[in-house]
Amino acid sequence: MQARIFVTLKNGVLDPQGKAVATALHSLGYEGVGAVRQGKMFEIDIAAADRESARAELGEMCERLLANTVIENYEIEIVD
Amino acid sequence: MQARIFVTLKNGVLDPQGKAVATALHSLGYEGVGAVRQGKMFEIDIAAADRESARAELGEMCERLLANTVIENYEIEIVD
Amino acid sequence: MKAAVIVFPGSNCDRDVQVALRQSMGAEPDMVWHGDHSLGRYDLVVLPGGFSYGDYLRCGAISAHSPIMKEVVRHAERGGAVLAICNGFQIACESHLLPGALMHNASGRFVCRPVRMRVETADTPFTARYDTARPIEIPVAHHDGNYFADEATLDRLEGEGRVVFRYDGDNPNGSLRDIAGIVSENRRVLGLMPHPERAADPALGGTDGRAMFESLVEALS
Amino acid sequence: MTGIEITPEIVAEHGLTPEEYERVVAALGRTPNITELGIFSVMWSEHCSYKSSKVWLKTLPTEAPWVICGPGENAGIIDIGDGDAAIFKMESHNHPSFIEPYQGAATGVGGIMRDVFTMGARPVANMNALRFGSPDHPKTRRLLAGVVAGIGGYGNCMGVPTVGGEVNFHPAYDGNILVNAMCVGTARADRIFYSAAAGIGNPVVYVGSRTGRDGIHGATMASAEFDDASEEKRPTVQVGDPFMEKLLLEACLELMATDAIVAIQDMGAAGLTCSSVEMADKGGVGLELDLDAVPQREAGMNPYEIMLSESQERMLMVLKPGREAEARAIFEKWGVEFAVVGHLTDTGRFTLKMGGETVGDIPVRPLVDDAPSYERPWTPTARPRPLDPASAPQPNSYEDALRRLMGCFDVASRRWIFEQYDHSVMADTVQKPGGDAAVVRVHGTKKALAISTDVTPRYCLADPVEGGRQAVAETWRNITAVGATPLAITDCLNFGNPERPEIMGQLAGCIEGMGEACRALDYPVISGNVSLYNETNGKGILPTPAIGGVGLLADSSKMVRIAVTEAGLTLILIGD
Ligand SMILES: Nc1ncnc2c1ncn2[C@@H]1O[C@H](COP(=O)(O)OP(=O)(O)O)[C@@H](O)[C@H]1O
Repeated sequence: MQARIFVTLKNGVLDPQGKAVATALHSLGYEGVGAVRQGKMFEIDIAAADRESARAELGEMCERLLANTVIENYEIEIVD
Repeated sequence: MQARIFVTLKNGVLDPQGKAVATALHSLGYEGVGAVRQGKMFEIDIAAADRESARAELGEMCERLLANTVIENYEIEIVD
Repeated sequence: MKAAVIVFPGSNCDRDVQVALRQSMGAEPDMVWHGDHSLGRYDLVVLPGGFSYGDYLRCGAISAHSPIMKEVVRHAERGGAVLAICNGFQIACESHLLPGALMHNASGRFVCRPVRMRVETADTPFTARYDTARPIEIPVAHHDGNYFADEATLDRLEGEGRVVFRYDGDNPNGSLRDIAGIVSENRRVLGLMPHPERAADPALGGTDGRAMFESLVEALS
Repeated sequence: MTGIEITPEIVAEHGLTPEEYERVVAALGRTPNITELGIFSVMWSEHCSYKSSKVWLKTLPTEAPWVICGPGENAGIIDIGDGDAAIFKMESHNHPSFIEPYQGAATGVGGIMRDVFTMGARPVANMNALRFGSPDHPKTRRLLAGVVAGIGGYGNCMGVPTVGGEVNFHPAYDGNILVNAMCVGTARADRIFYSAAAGIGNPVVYVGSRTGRDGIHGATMASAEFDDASEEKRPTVQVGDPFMEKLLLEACLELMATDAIVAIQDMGAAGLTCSSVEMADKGGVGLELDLDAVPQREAGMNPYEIMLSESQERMLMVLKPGREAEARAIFEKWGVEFAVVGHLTDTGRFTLKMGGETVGDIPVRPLVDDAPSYERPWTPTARPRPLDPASAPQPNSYEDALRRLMGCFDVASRRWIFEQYDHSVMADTVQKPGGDAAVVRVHGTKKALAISTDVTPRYCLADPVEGGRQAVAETWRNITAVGATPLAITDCLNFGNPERPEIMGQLAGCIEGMGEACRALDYPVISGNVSLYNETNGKGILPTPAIGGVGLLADSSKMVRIAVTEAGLTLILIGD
């Protein structure tokens, strides 16, 4: 099974990287760009009985390692 | 309009972060995990007439800034 | 004082802090491998600077799960002292020994230079020998030293006098409230981004870091 | 694989002239297969064989009573007293840095550090000499930012201080930037490791990152047979993993504290090929590799790919028989891959096996010795007319003139650059960036090393001989200015296309000037690197023989700085 995990900064946490990207895009002429947030994406191959147990295990992985829940949120997507 | 851009390393390019994450997950007991690839995700607010012009403009942004096309691929998703 | 310096794969400043400790202790600290499952009895455990695990995933994120960290946490729960420098501070936050998180520098770049700081409190085993009226200068060298915690946590830290070092008009990384170093509730775990071990030898340009090691030897021997 | 026919087009694509190809056939005694052709083409490339510069490099002075090892090994070694040695070298990574500035510069730093620690020295200081195009050239900002971030990213992660260097901006580098990385390490003089393989039957061991398809150039037909010709499969840019190199460094140093190692070599350009052939040649032995045993990152790699891969962070060692388990334990502790991939033989041949078959078999001596060496035609640069200072117009305002000078790109503060480098890690940097030379203590002693990199390319353009002399002399002066005794140099010779006689003349002239200065100052060359073909559309770079000088302070407390610390002091000018 293939899963995608998206890890993003919580609202209220300043995102200097995202801000720098937005500024750079503006200076390249992309005036229509508003806010930019930069996060991470993990593509994980996982062996699991079914989607539910995969999701549960991936959730644990996020809580324990993949996301720093002090400052980050996570979202799990099973690709197939 | 809200868009998500996923930037990942091309196949064949070394991904030391993905490797380190996979090893760490194994040592935490998640034996079912195979390969892990780590990439970036940008969440962008963009003002555009329609999805097509948004996509075209975002593609340009990827080619010029968001992805290093020597070693990275990109994928555009309009969330709106 | 019995001291241990934990060495993680990718730690770089372990030898530097070993030298500074040796100088102040007049004895050798123990160098302890991260993979060990047991930790002897120590008065002080040091989490040194460096790039443990290459800063992969997040700084200190993978190190926080090293076998030795369970023991370091127990040591801290027993009231043991922990000095967490730079990458060590990152590991301490990821291990929840300290609140908050260290994020990318606001400039987006690595920064290596001396910074001016105020010592906000001498009421810790790390700062008893400092004169809080006199600002000090200690080098920083980091890419991810931008301290973040939510408003409630920041207020609590301030209210409880747990901000130990504050950048003095010279914030190199965008840390909230100019926070350079904080201490735990029991005041025995200190995390700071600057490197006191690089300011403990006159030949290296400054000795404002030496008082920290002397404070510790005095408090913990 | 065996089905690929060697055609003149394939030979040309491998960068070999028809005459060079005839030499290959003569050396082999038959037509090479594609893997063997690949091996010859990298061993006989300019980068590995120095075919255009060898004849001139031979003229440089390389000896002194304090030189333990001159050119010929991975890095040069000097005696710094009390049984201590300093080991150093400078190397270029110009073309990759133009394509991918961060990774190009990063892997350049990684490569030079491996060249130093493969000899048993812990790296203690890095420097870099950078040349970029005009400041308002559209690419310059991005290249500068990427290169500086890459050098910092790799060096800082390794925990080695980057203590100095130089940066110039000039339109001649618009299409060809220069990234020269220097590394200095220290070791005990009686614990130095060399690369000559010895001991028939001894195991050949591979340690480090897995081998992928990184950096494999040309020869499109070699892979067309094996994959669905997706361009994705062959990234031409190497990506570095400084964390892996840090682990590799610590594991190697730990093993080097035992006596299990017979010989060791890092895998740099053309990785497995260059390292194993050089080790075998130096030792006068044969070497057999079992390619199935080589740790691989990609599936289905063929012998050509395995032998030519430029994956980073890998070393090759010959161990004493029976010591494999002890060595493996050390590498496993550090989380570094360890694999016995072959053994030494007495056949004098370089033999490759895969799937039980011989997929390559080349005699070692001819592969190394029969590499071409060219005496390319060269024309000296015409000596410019001497400039009469009286003919230069006086400035209206000296103050304005001073301000303009101080603000020009080649003079302005480099703080933006060196504050991105950790210059105080290892707690021995006694003179940081900003002075004439960087000074780094020899850990645990009163001694210190002074290090400087210098060259003035526009002098070399005007008069290569003078420019070569001046570059060497400038490093000498910078080192003496901090109170140290200059001992030896390394160099990185960056030039344009050597097939153009005027460029060859620049190279010959600069080397002549360097040699004169080195001899006059008793300041030999102990290592170096040459980078040619730095040209785009016939426009070449300024001749840039970058010199890296190293000197010794017997007592680091006697070091001198440039800061004027009080008013009322007397200023004295020495010299004409
Ligand atoms: N410009 C030079 N000046 C002096 N020695 C040089 C120069 N270029 C190369 N060398 C020496 O020639 C040998 C071969 O160089 P090279 O192939 O770059 O070594 P490596 O394979 O270790 O990178 C080395 O020992 C190197 O020090």
